[in-house]
Amino acid sequence: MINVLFFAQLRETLNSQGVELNIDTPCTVSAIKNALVQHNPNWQTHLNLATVLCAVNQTIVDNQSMIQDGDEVAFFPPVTGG
Amino acid sequence: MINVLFFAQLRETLNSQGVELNIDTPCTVSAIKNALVQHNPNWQTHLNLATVLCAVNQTIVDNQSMIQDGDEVAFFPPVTGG
Amino acid sequence: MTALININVQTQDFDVAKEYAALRQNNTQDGAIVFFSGLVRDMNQGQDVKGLFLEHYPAMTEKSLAEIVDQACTRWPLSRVRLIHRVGQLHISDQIVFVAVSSHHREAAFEACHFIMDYLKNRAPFWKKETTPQGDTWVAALDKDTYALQKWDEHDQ
Amino acid sequence: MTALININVQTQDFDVAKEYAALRQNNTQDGAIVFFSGLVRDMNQGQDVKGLFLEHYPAMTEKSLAEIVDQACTRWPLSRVRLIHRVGQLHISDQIVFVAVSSHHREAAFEACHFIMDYLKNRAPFWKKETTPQGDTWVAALDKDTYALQKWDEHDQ
Repeated sequence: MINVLFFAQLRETLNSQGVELNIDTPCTVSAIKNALVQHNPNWQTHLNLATVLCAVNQTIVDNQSMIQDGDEVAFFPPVTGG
Repeated sequence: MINVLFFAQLRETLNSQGVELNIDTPCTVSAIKNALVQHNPNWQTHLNLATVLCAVNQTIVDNQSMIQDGDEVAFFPPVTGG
Repeated sequence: MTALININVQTQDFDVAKEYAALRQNNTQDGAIVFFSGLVRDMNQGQDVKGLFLEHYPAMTEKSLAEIVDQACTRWPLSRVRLIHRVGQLHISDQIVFVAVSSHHREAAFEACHFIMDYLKNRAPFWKKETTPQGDTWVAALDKDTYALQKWDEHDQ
Repeated sequence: MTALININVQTQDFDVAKEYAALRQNNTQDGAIVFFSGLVRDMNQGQDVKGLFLEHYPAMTEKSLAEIVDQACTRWPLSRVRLIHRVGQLHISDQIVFVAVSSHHREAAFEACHFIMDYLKNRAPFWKKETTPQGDTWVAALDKDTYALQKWDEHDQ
């Protein structure tokens, strides 16, 4: 099982703090996005924005990175701290 | 008349805080150095060091700058503040 | 050289005088302290701002800040690094972030402090939502913050 | 933009907390404060240092510092600049120099503060004489301080 989290504007747009996902692992970040869109077709535009960042186990990764069972996968917009 | 000042290591090496100089003005910084060396031949090596800086009326200038009567001319080693 | 590193993510304000004193305490080998302090402006991206809320990703925040500071310590000989970032509700003129670096020499201190802020702006999981007369709006990330990282790639150190 | 500029050359110590508070006071438009603080190290150019004496050229010192700060204000949009340089007898860990800059954005504040220190090191008429176990010696100017100015020539701003 994969724990998926959303933050900031993406959390508000999707109206979701996150979901738990049962999928075949290992798989890529892109595969996770596809699985999320299959469950919620209206998330497609928002999740596939080129600016959306992904962190796996709290480290930023790219779309080709591999996800293992039990990983924490977070999606969020560009950061604006500082 | 020109008021000439020396600072820091140069002041100690020349054993002089400064001198007053009566010379024909306008003249260059180089001419001032030559006049000083004429009065004190042993100052030659120290005043002609490439690293020695010159300020005329409290602004750093080069050897070709012109000096007017009444100017304050200071010679000093590279600065080491901060 | 192993740097003394101290990082906090907190809702409460911080005291710059206390932090500066801590950097100087029992420190006779450093000649340079550089610090950056980030404050809430009353105007941002052309809009009046009344205050802002800082959201973050708690499990990731300190980890990402520690990675950025570690990178800085690899690039420059630093003695002490202090980083504080606030989260939650903030008001105009409030302190948001504090980065202080001490080093033997000024060049390392200036560059490392600047580097940490540039990477924090692009990598650390904080998001600002501003309160404006038009309602609450998420702050947009700026291209210039992304470009700011380029100077560290080109850097020949 | 006209910056508020405040420059002092003094024998007495300064209080960083007070200076930082002054930069923030009634200042709601600035998002960034960068400061540099220079301290007396116990070791310099390979020698043990017990203390140092800072000589200067009084008639020229403030004038040259004002020129450097004015140059920085021409290059970057700065709101406030504070510069304090001490002269006379100083001891290990004493504060020597303080440069603080506030600006709307961090890039201007970082660069201007760094610029002012680099120029001060090369242009302002201060000279350090250090007390060491081998006697009092004048500090040698370093080539790296001269090279430090090159980054501002290449700067395409």
